[in-house]
Amino acid sequence: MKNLSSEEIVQYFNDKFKEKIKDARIEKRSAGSKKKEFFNIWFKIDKSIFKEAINHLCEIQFPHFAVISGNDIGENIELVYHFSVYYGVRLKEISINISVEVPKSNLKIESICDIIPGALISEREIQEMLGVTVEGIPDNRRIFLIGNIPEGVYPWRKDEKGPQKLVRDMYE
Amino acid sequence: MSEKTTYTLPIGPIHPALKEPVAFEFEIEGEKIVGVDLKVGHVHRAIEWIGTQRNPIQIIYLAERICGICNICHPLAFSRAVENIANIEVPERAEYIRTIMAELERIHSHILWAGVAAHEIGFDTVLHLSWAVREKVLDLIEYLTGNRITKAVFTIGGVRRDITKDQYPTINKALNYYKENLGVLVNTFLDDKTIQMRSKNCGILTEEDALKLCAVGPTTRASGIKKDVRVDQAYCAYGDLDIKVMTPDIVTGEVNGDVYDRIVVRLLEVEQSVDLIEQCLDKLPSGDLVAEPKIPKLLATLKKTEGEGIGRAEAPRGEVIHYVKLDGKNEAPYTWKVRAPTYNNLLAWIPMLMGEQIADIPIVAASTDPCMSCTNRVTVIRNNKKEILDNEELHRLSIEKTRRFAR
Amino acid sequence: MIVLRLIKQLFKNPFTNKFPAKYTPTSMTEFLKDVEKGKVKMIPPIETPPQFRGAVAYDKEKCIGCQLCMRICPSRSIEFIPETKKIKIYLSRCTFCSQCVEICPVDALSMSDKWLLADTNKYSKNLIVE
Amino acid sequence: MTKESLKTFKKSLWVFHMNTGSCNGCDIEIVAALTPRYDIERFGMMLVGTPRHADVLLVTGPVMKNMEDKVKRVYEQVPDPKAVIVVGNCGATGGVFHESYSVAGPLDKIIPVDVYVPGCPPRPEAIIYGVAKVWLKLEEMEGKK
Repeated sequence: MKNLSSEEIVQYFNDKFKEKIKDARIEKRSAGSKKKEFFNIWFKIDKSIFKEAINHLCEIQFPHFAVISGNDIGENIELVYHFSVYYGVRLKEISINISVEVPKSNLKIESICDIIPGALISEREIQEMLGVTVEGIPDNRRIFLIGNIPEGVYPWRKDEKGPQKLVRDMYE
Repeated sequence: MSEKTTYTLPIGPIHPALKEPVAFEFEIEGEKIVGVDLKVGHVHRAIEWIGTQRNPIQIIYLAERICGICNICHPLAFSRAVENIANIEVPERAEYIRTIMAELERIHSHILWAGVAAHEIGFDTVLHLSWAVREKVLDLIEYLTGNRITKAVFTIGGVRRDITKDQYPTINKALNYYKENLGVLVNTFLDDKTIQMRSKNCGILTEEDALKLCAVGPTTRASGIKKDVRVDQAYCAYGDLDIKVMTPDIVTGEVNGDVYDRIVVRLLEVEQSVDLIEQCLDKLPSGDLVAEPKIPKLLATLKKTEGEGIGRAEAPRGEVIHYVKLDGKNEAPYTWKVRAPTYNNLLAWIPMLMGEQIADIPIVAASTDPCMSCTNRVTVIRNNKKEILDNEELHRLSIEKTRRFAR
Repeated sequence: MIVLRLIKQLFKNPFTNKFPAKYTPTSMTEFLKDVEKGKVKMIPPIETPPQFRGAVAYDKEKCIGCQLCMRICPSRSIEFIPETKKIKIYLSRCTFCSQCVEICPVDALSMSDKWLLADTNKYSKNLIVE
Repeated sequence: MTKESLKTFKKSLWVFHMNTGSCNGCDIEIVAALTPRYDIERFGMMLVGTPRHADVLLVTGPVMKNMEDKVKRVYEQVPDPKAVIVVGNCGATGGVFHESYSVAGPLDKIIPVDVYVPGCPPRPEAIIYGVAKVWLKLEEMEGKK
């Protein structure tokens, strides 16, 4: 497959998933004195097509997976998967951020470790930081918080499960 | 010896770096490693959570203290994320100064690493040699920024300190020093028989594994994957500069993905950094330093801004990515997520360490530059009796192996 | 090759900066007392460059009590005293970023080049600027 | 032996460095103090690999909750007479990490501390100066004996 431009990538996803892509936005920025440009693409997708979308992304090029970030937005938790494609070509890299919302009543998301094994640590992290259950994760132990904070407290949450009560005032 | 028994060997957990302190648990068969497990998080400092309690200017200094060694890249990535959200145009001069600072840091970090790596194989002479060479760049950093380690020169929308014409002689002197003295270091590392014996064909990471496990930085470049944010994306002044991805085949003509290749990549990058700084100094445009010099006004603007953005930068150890979400109501960001390079390189350790000997653990673990060696305490369980092997012992084993080769 | 380097080394000044004394003093207590009295001289540390970020210096007269510095201090090292409308800076909390110096509208704060601050009490007089 | 030299702390100071969660800034400055430019080893000081060999415990970083018991254990393992130095402000007071949920507190709430070296990170010579202050304390203890 030839190198796609950022509009073509958005088109490529829209063609395949149609209205399941809730929102797609291209962010164009430039830097330096020659004002060379770079692009970030932000997708908001429906949970039902999540795994398929990742597979679809792999068809463009095997992406570099960066990390998963999570937002607690009231009723739902939003997970943002950060990828980049076309690395290695001078100034052609495109960052792709795919966000998917998971309702707090059913906090489950599929694992992508079978496609991208490097996502394991990040998936373990969202499990303990947000309390999201990742289905099919090869290793579901906690990772960063062992011994530091008790189970059932999720530091990235904004609700009553947040870590606020664990804070000690150091300056008395 | 027909029946093979494996033993478990935990290493760690006191690992000083970032939030990635790590404990290994090895399964060993004699001297050979047949299983690796990782435990991280002993020194989780909750930096991301603290960040959501403070305003963006305060976070810059918090981001600086994510890692004491890569303390340019984290504030840089964070400010880029915020600038992307709030549509702040950074002045050209500030972009160039940012680039110079980032490259100075790369020089100091890679030379630091070279010393640590030499120490891990028991070659302490080279540790002292390389750290002596490193002092020059620290002096330069102190001269330009006022601090030896934490530079504190970044702010949202620009930089806080200028590089003036009368500072050029000092900078040029330091750069010339590196042009003259790096040769000694490079020769020591690339031609020395002992280092070659210890590092060639050791800790191999194949191209496929590097791709699948999403390794970053010199670790992945040594395996032949051309991934370098400075080349891929036009951030700071890198879009204007003459730069290429450093892979080990430039020197050796082949890519093995072993420890030796990682050494080659790092040394090449130091040379490249000196060159990049000179290019920047030549082209340094005139203009402002900050987009919005009044901090209270900047904070007020950011308070009203809503949106999410990412900022990326190439740290000495690999790609740094920060995700920030501002909600338009509070001064503090709604979410802040930091991805440091070692985070992605953790999993790459497993294929690297498989099949190696115990004595190779320090150098293989150090070869990804996890900010410090994580081999503080080792327990060997032999025949149900616990023998404690400490850092020294492991270090001694490593030195003995070097001596065996040297003979 | 190596012999040549060795001979060169003989005539070079050593790279080490011998702070605070060349050899271990017979008694450190005596040595530091003598230094205070001015009997012996400490070998000075490596010089700090101009614009070095040392301990914060505070000009109480100029301060107008606007509390801007408190707002951007990343480590809450600045305390406001409501009675006098002045501030108090704890150096043992400071991160030496000099952000407060930059934001101060009346230049009441500045960075000194004092940095040998080791002390036995973290809230001793030397470590509080007011 | 003269009476004068009896007052001196008779051993070379051996130091055990422990990191309880610092950002590495202080740690590299401690290593820098050992390397040629500052060369603290000319005073006979060296970093040792186990607390049982050490006279001085050097701690960097705020104390994380799951490092709390480890610090206590290491402190107990250091033989008397001993001294503790905190390098960097985050170990002394929490510094920039002061409102973190996983920090157990400043070090002096957990074990007794003798010398604070403020700085973020301090220059290597400030660390050497801090060690000199510890020397005073050890000499004082020796003198009382």
